[in-house]
Amino acid sequence: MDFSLSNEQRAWQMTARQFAEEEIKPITLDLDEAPDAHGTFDWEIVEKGSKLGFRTLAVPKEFGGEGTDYVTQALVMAELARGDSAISKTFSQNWKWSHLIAQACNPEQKERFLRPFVADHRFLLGKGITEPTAGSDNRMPPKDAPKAGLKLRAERQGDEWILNGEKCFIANAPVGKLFFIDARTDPNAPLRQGTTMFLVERDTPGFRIGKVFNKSGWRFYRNGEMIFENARVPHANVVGHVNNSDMKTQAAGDRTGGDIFGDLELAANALGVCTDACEQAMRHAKTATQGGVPLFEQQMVQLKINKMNMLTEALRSFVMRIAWEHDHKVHSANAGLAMNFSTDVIQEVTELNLEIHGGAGCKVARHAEKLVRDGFIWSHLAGDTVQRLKVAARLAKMAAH
Amino acid sequence: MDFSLSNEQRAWQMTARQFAEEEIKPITLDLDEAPDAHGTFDWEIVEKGSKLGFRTLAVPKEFGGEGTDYVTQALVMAELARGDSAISKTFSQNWKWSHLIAQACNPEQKERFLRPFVADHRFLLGKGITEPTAGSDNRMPPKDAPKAGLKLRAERQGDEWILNGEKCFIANAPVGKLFFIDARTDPNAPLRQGTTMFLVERDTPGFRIGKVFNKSGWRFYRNGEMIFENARVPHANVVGHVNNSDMKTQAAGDRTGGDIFGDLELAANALGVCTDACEQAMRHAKTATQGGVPLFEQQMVQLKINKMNMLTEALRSFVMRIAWEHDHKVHSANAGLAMNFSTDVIQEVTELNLEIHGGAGCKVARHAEKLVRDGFIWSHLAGDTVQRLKVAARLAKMAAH
Amino acid sequence: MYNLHLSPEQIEFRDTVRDFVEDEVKPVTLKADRLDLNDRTLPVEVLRKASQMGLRTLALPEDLGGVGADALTCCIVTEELAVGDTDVAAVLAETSSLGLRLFSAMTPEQRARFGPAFLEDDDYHLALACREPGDDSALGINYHRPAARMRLATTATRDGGGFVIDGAKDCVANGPIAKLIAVEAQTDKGPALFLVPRETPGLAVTGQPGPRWYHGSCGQISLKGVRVPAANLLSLGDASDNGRGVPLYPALNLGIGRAAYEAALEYAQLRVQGGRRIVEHQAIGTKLAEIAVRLEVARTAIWRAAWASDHPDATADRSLPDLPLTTIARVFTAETVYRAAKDSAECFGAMGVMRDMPLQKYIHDAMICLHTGGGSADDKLRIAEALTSHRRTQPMLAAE
Amino acid sequence: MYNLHLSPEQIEFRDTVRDFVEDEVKPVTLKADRLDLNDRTLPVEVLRKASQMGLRTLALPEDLGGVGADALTCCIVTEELAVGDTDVAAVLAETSSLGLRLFSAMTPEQRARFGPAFLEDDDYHLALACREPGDDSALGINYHRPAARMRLATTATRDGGGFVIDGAKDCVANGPIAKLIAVEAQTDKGPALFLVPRETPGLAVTGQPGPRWYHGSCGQISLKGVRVPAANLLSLGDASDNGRGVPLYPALNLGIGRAAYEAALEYAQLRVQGGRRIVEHQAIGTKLAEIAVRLEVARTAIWRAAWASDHPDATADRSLPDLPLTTIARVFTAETVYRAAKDSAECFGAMGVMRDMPLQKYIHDAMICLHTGGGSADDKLRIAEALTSHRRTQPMLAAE
Repeated sequence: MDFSLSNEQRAWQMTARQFAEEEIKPITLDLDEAPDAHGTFDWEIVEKGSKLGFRTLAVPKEFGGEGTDYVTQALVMAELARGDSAISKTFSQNWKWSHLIAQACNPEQKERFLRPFVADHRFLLGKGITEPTAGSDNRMPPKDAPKAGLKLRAERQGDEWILNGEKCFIANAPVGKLFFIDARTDPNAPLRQGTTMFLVERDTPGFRIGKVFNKSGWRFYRNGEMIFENARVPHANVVGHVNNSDMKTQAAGDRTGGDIFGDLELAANALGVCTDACEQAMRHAKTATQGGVPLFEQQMVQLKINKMNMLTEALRSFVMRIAWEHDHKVHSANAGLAMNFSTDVIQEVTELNLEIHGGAGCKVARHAEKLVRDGFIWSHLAGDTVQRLKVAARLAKMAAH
Repeated sequence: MDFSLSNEQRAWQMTARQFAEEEIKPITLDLDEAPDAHGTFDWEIVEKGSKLGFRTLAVPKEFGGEGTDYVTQALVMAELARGDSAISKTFSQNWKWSHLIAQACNPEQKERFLRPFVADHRFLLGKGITEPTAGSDNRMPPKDAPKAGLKLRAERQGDEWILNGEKCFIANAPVGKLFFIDARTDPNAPLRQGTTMFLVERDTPGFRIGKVFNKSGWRFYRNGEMIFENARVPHANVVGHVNNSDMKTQAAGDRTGGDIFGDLELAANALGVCTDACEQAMRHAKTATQGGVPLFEQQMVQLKINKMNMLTEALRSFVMRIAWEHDHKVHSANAGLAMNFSTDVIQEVTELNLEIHGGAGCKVARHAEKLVRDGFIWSHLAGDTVQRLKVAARLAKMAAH
Repeated sequence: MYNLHLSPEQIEFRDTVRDFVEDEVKPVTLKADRLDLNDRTLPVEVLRKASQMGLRTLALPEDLGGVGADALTCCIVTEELAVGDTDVAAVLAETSSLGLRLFSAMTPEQRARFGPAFLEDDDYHLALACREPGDDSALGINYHRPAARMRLATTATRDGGGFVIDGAKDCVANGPIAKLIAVEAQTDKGPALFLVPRETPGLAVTGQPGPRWYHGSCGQISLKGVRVPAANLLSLGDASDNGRGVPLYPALNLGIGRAAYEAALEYAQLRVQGGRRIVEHQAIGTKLAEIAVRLEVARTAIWRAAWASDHPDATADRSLPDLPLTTIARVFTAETVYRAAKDSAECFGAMGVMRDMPLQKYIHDAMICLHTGGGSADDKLRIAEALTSHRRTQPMLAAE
Repeated sequence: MYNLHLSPEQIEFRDTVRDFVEDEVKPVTLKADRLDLNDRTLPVEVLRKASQMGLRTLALPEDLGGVGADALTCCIVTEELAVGDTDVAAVLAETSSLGLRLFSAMTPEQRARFGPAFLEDDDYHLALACREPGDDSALGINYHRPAARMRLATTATRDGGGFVIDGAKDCVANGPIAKLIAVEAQTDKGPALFLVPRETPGLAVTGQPGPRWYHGSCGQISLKGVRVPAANLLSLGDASDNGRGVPLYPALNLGIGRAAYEAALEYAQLRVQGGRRIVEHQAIGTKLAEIAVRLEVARTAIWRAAWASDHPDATADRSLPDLPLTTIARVFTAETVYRAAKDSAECFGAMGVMRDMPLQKYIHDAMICLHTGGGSADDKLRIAEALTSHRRTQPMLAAE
């Protein structure tokens, strides 16, 4: 048992902390309040962070990346999220898919895509699964409706595949240069057996970005529709095998018993937001006064601060444990449980922080209110009932062994 | 970062797990349902466990104990509590005070008390703080009421101290052989400056056990009144200095920034109960049926099982972290936070387990219902508002640094 | 029109029962010994006195010799009684509501046979035996799916001018103390209800085995060749919709919460810590306020459901929503009171868990309400079906 | 006696307003653009139509030219309006309730001066300016301790036959749109209230700066040498106990919850996942049931408080408890609706957080109700004081 960090881990943590404090915090509130969905993004911060290695943190060293372990990745995500949750996610979204390239792509694909990704500070990655009529059915294909799930169609024509259909709510869609796209290649087979994953470049003919979504929270984070109208993708861009897209839970990608990275990612990001909220709440409680007395003197404020810290430290313990478990290929349902837990924690902690900042009249603390909106994003990514049922199914499977 | 256990830690864990499974589980339900407060205790299980080292786990090796670290102690407490929470506490209550002997007693006292304690399998320890009119004021002496707190009076007469007064709700009182007793030696000073701690042996003249309390949960755990009527205690039994009883948060005892051991103890014990509840719930959900279909097929059962495991694994991560922090003398408010957290977790988890076992008619699953009663004990030991305010004060102090 | 004034009779009933509870019930039921789970003997003398006050025949119409109280009054009385003792409240609520239900459905001949004894004997209680061992009435797996129709294992076989009943019943409220039991059994024409006097040969009642997990009195009934005349067949008509019935059980549940809350509020004004009464600490004050808010709101929901059960026309004219208001009141009250009992107990520190103190009893009593029957999880599924107007037909009781 | 029938007029009002919301409000307010926090322009045309229906003068007595609706009806109307738009509901509730409060207190001369314009002009709104910048009305540190008496920084100095008012007010509901503003100011005899027409020289109104954190319209008022005749002094009498007033704000809050719930219930019956409508999944059904239970219970509590505010005699005769029922309804509703909005949004997946979809708006609207003013934490302390009958005297408004 050892909770201490290595020097390298500590160094990454400190670099990220400083970046969050000095570069992210000064811009985050103004970006959050930009009136339209396009004004919330900032290429400059992406470039700055990329130069420090945050964009390529998970790319193996042999391809020019930082090749860090999961513990380091968790630390960096949490520190960046202390500055801004969505900016942290914009970086880590690339790790998610660079994990996937490293795990699932063939050597030729790695050369073709990882090299340019590493070289270009504005090269962002994305993945398209969700469609207008298929959300949770992709995550947990129903037993009694074998044809449920995504509909985007890919048909082979010689050395190419022709893609037709639509994806929605796709992270990084409006800013990414390369996407993993799940498409139905056998419309008569169930989802897991009839879907193929393709690498689709931004400038693919017949592929375009549709609407850009404007979220209530995570406003920095770009999210959009993808429209495929006879989009032509070379066969060489098929990831793994045809009719076998489910890389992340199959042989090539599965090292941790669930999603390789996504569960940890959301939990670690939430941890950063909670840490920020705890600090803010304590600072406010010690400096703001009522009748000349610091708010902290009031029992109800103390109880809220206690609860915020209690949940945050429980989450921190859990996150660091699953990061270590990922590094050591421990099979369990823990990452999913931590992700579910992070939903409850980030929402409760940010809401308590808002309560502490609340009070007089019709005014709101901008920062505290932003964190609540960011926290609500977890509801559909990490803590909805489908995400919890999925983990429960895994628990039952583990218990059977 | 390393979550693996040493071979020695693993060995203690396995010994405790086996003992809980083979020795504790078969007797726990019948003892719990014994009609009166005296029928719930069993010396035989104490002796059996003592022979395996569970009673003296925290006594330094030089005095014949097991001298284990906090990580091991946390593991053993959790495993024993998987069998029965109160039996686990009966053992660990001795560690709590053997920590105190080791930290705060002088060499002569150690010889005089630790040796016989180690030698006798029925030698149990206890400590008396609470009195009928002084509970939370002892834990958190109020600034604006300096004389609040315990009233038991000790007056010096030559080489002896004469004790008069009453303690209540004292753990192990009816079965212990040696007690640490806090008494007022300067009635005009505030609590922290006017109290002295004494070692009081069971057969001290003028000292007797009053009423034995009958709790709704933790029924194995003996709890009673202590009555002092001109009880005569030798001056050689003063622990530390006169008018300076607060060993556990002062120089001699403070190694972790709070209670040495008690916070971890309750959190680790809760972890064991939760682990038991999770196992029971999964087993029941997979074996019990409705209309021929296992309960686990129902979404609401899955969501409950998910929540139980989510909270339990969060607690496990937190407990192991603070055990490690204790071993490494890391100063923080974490142990207190983990203890508060364990209250919320044990109650929610045991209640969900009862829900899963609920259902038809007017029948109750004995085991599931017992765990809820055991879990409610945390409300006044680990999770009441005073315990939470105390930790909040510590957080504020840490934040000031 | 909309009016929340209670009638002078309702207020008088409440005051009378409240005084009775203070003077006659609590001194018996709050004795240290009886607070322990292991000794919950029914306070027979208290029940007898309550019967003399009319509480045993509270809901029975006046023309049948009862008090003829409306549903709201019955709920008020049940809450007050439960503040003193849930067992007393449960036994009286069961007999009173069955009195209304059974005697209203009886033929004049049946009323003549059973009525006088029922009215005269303060120990005469009623029971309805419809649950069979192994029954699972939870919606669960059948949510939004058609449920299989259950056939009763207890049978009533025609034999000459009567029936012979064989079978077993489980979890029969008031079973051990009832002098008249309405037993549901399968006939060749479907399920039917039979009036079976306690002393009928072949009928045996035993207390419910296992740990105590009910309020009042509860038992198992075994029927072996129990012979009843055809004249004992009762035409009860359609089973009422339980989700819209009189919320007596939620009212009882609320009484538990009030007992816990009143104890905590009193103690918080006496106990001094930190140099002031603990009610003056924000933490305790807030806790008490949260309890009070939820209990107040629960009572409002219960009273609405009670009044609605007597006034289906208010749903028809859209003054009230077309929802199972009693189920709504039950699920809300069960969760509220359990939490209120725990929070109240916490104000007492270690005393909150001692078996000779009432707080642990209140928690246990509230836990029973939260978890008996299908529990809140099941209630919520029933409400969910009602929200989309998914109607379930209840099994009907056949009548000759 | 106890009766939960609504009057035919109440039901008609509800139906009329509900139709109005469907036909006239939602098409304007649920446009994608207006769902974004950054564009919450007041739908002036909608407000005008509502005024023509009588909703601006709803509470004003009939003999003063208003509709003369009782408190319950006002709450029903506010809830219905808020289902369509909280801003519309808030503006109308403020003017309607101030109409009752101010015009009832006016002298005949004042009524003659201000009444006709108020009645005739559909854009004529009212505001009460009593909050000063930096005011902290939270109980907080003063819980169970005597509060320091605050002195208003805004002053009214006698000058010849009138007064000159100087100062500033903050968070004035309806401030930016009011044509008549009642301003509280310190005179040499204590605080007093002055009727100040919008066009009075020296009076300036600006929209509330910073992120939007209110419903309706809100602003800051600056008063520099504002001269009003002594005849504009208003004798309002004792400030009413806010904890027992008309629960319009909780009713508005409930409307938000209902809008979210109705959207979720509809969507859950359309969206198919896992081969069946999501409402048929236990997890979604249970979530919807929990929302419905809490909203139903909240409405019951609000209606009780509304009726009670019109009927203090029901407290006197002990039909209702002597507690701040409006505060109780507010704190319960605020927590309930926030949770209901979040749970409803969750049913929509990613669509629940999109700014061109209504769910995120409902969450934000509910969050404002939960956190404005002192918030629920403060409400609970006020209730806690009431539980032990600790009475706080409100600052009084001086009258000549």
